[in-house]
Amino acid sequence: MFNKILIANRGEIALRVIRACQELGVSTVAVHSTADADTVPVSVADESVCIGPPQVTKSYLNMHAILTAAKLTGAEAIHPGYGFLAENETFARLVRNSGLVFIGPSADHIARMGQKAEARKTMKEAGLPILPGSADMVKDGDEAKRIAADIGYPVLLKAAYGGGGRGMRVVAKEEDLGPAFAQAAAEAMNAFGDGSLYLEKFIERPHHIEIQILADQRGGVVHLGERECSIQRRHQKLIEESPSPFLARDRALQICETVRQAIARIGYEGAGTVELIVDENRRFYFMEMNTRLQVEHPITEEITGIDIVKEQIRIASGQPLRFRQDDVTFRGHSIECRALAEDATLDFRPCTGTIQNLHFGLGPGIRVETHIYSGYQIPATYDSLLAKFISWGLTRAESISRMRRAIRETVIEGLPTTLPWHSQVLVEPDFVRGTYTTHYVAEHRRLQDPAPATGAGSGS
Amino acid sequence: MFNKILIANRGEIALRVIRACQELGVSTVAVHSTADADTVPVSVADESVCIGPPQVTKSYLNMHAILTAAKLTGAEAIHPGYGFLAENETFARLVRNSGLVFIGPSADHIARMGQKAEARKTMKEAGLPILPGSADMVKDGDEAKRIAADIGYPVLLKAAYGGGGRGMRVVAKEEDLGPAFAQAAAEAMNAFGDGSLYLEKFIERPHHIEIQILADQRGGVVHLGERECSIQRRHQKLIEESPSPFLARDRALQICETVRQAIARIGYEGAGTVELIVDENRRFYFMEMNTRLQVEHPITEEITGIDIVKEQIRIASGQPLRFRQDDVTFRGHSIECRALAEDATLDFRPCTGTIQNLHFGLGPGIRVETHIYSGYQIPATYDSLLAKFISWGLTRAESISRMRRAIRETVIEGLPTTLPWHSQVLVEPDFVRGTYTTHYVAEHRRLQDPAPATGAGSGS
Amino acid sequence: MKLSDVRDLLDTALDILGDSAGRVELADGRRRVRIGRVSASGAPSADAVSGPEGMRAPPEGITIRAPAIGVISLRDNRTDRPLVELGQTVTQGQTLAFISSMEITTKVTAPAAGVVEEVLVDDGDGVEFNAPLLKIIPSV
Amino acid sequence: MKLSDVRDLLDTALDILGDSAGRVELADGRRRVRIGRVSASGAPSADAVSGPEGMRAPPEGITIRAPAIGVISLRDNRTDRPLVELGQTVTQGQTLAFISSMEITTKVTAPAAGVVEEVLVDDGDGVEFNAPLLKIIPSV
Repeated sequence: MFNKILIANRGEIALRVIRACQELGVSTVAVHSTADADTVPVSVADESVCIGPPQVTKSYLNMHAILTAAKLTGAEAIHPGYGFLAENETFARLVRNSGLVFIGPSADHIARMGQKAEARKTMKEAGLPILPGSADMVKDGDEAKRIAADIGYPVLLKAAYGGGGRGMRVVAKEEDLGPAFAQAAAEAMNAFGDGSLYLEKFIERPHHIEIQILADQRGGVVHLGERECSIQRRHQKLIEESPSPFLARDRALQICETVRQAIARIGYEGAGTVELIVDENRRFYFMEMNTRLQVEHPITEEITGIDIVKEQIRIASGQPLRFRQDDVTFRGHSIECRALAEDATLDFRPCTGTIQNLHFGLGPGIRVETHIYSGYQIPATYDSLLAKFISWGLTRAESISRMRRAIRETVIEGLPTTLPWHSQVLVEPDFVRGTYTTHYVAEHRRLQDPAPATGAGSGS
Repeated sequence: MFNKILIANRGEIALRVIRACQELGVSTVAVHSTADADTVPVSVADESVCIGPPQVTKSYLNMHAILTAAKLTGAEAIHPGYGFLAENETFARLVRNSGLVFIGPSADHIARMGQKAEARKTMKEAGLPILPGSADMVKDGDEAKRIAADIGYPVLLKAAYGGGGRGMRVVAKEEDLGPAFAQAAAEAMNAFGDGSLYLEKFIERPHHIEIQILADQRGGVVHLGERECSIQRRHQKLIEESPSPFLARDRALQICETVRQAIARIGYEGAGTVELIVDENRRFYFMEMNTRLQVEHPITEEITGIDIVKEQIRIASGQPLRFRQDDVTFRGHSIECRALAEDATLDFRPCTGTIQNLHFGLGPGIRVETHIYSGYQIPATYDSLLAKFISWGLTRAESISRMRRAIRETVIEGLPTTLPWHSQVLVEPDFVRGTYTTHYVAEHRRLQDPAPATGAGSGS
Repeated sequence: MKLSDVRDLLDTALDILGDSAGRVELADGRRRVRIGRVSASGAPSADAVSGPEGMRAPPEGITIRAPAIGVISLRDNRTDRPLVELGQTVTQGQTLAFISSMEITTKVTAPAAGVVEEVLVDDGDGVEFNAPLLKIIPSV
Repeated sequence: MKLSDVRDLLDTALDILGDSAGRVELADGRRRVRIGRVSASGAPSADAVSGPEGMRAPPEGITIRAPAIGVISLRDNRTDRPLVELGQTVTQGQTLAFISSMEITTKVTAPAAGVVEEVLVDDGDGVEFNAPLLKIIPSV
């Protein structure tokens, strides 16, 4: 085991990693920007080093500064958390070339999974289904029709260099494909200066489901079940749960096992998450792999009892996994609500401010992961995550009721947060029944209406 | 299920019960003394009623005031928490005679278990071993020798009307019994005006181990494992853990099953705890039964995943247990540290004060049950429990390391607490090895020494 | 919602909806509820003592609080007549109300002689321990 | 323990143990460590400007902070001579120190002309970003 680990991150995840190190008896170095000098991770770590000004490019993304901090403090390994340099192959390589240990997968794995096309190719070869579609750009309407006939309607036309829905068309039947192709190509040309289009199978009611993996340096690979992450807006997750209410247990375990075997084939090391798109018929397709810790890892920890961060560190130090797949058991249900410094009534507009009054509803089955405190000033420079509320219950219903209760008791004053929105979701019938897809936030815009005077925190 | 429950208690346990009610969708009535008007349970409950002045006899022990509050608010059931009226047979009877439900066992069971001799007789008949000894007072040295020969040395002579060690003698062999009897009798006569003595088997290295029971109204009885509660001072527990590090799993389950069957035989209903004394050879003897929720119930909840308070309420509402013994699974290890407003360096002298600065170390595997907040004034009138820290880990070592880390991060300013003492225990070798008995606190008095300047909170 | 919250809410409602006597009646066919703030019309107001000799502070009212939780009775059990009226002068020890809690009845008595300035509860109300019941202006 | 804590601790230690020059030497056979607070003997003190014309505030020192994390060098790389001495007058833009971080070396220059009042680090120290390195009293 390492003697000293440097945590190349900030906020709640820096604190999470520091706590894991402390539990393992490992000393910690917190690096921070000048804006973060008075934060909890900095005060809790054994040592702290200021590495730069508030701008992330000069501090948390400043590889040389971080490596210098590691050298000056004698840290033996670097944990990147999530975001920032967590999936930066150059950093992973630099760390290793400096004689230090990067707590994460190899730079090669990071690189391969960082390129969407390469990642899909790799995982397809490893045995995972890929969303059917044109491997390359589609020449014209006729080629589109040939491919569509092969993969079946509906299909989705997507601008190759686009985003934000422009140059995008859902086509339900063959006779519409020609005109749609022309329109989408024109739109893409207009918007992005290039009319190239891809075509892929369109999933009408998609689920974003991801599988948590742990793999050691000796070929040991386990999955820790799945997470349902379909409640998102602008690709940011707002609520996650495990297990998924959409999958029967045998189907979920089947998918997890398939993913586990694929990961074993590619020789991956460390913690990782395989993101899948799952359609109405519970067919799944590989989308991408995150070669790092996920924000929502705690819900998996709650149901498996396994501390993923400590396992990351153990793996990086060369230890084999202490359990095989059969030893991993799943108990109960866990939900995460991400309390963000955002105003849901203003389309989740980020806000800043100073935490005036802070009280967390705790008690049975509630875990709060946060770095905020009363008097803490939320910097505009960084992301808007204030606190993660994680509930656990023997059943999904219990997990929901505990989350409601915890949020109702919680007070965060000084700036708007997403908790009033979360409170409304927690009593909304589609959520309570567990019948939701990635369209949930868009289909329930009324939950973003300003709350009635009785208080959105009221969970009853 | 009930529509409304009145909680006849205060502090952390009132909050605990209110939270359970909220999770079940049941309305709550908090009753409080004038001293407790500004407390968290009062603010979190749906309704609150002031029932009397600070003195407990006029408020929390005032049966008429509590029943009147229930009538005025339309509560259908009363949860007594622990302490106060929780084991008061008269109150249980009054509640039922008023047409309300007492969330607890029958008044008869409370009465029977409240009398030590009667409780032992009942449980002996139900199949539990009782500490061997004279059933009655011992006439003279000769009778003492006959009984001692029967139960085996060492034996303990105890003053019938005594306490505090006076009139008490441990006798290791027969030739010492005559003189010891004469001395103890004289001492007892001197101290208590009565020289009567009992004799019982002396357990040199006793363990206080208790078994958690849940029994429904239809004969369903399950045990939820044991708790090791040997770390006490003046019969108040300071640290509890489950499972017991002293018992092998098969022996523990054997004891639990024996207790479960005995409880089934006496027709008990509700949650209850059977306290055992366990000797060096893992032989166990029934000591007493607590016919209520225990302070330390959360550690059992952590390893079984079962919410004991909600089960109490379900049972009282007439629902059968939703699980059988085989459905109860045990995962990992849980420890509770009771943070008391007491100064361990002054022999655990109770203190009062105002919470100046409050920050709880949270994170994975940590649950804090507390009613305190920054600015809360600790009243001298009530007990000294500030917060319960409950840690969970997949192993005992992980549970300990998480507790250390949580306490190290915690700040409670404004008055002395027992946390510095707890921090020292958590790194003390006998505790870490799990080799301790009820003599632990007395045998480790040096842990009560004022902490060195580096801070007792340092867990490394 | 707590009893004190209800009280505050009603206070606000009366400000907005109350008639000249500060009362509101709500009826829904099945039930009729009258909410009223009892005004201190008979009691000497602060204005009444101002003037040339009015430099001393107005006499301070004593709030009489519930000595027990229970249902309050403001009437004489036998005669069914009010025990005290607004503006009435009472003597020290005079019975102002009864509070019944289960089988026990507690007498509420005047701690000093004075004039009943305000009655803060209605006959038959449930009251908490320490709830304000009446105000009297003590005789000087 | 944080770097700033170490600094505070050393400061206190120097107050107690330091010799007349404010220095302490610690040696344990294998290693020898010298800790010293560099005094501002050559710089004008507040006293020096008091007196009949001393009513204006003493000139304010500028603290020069580390523009990067790294190891500080206070000497000229080629000559191995100190880049600046206490009390020395420096010109704007003059090199005061170098900070090396991995392969990158950052120059620390004087933001204004003035007199070196205090050197807060020792040659070869590791310094955080923004750590105070030197103080200069700007020429008026």
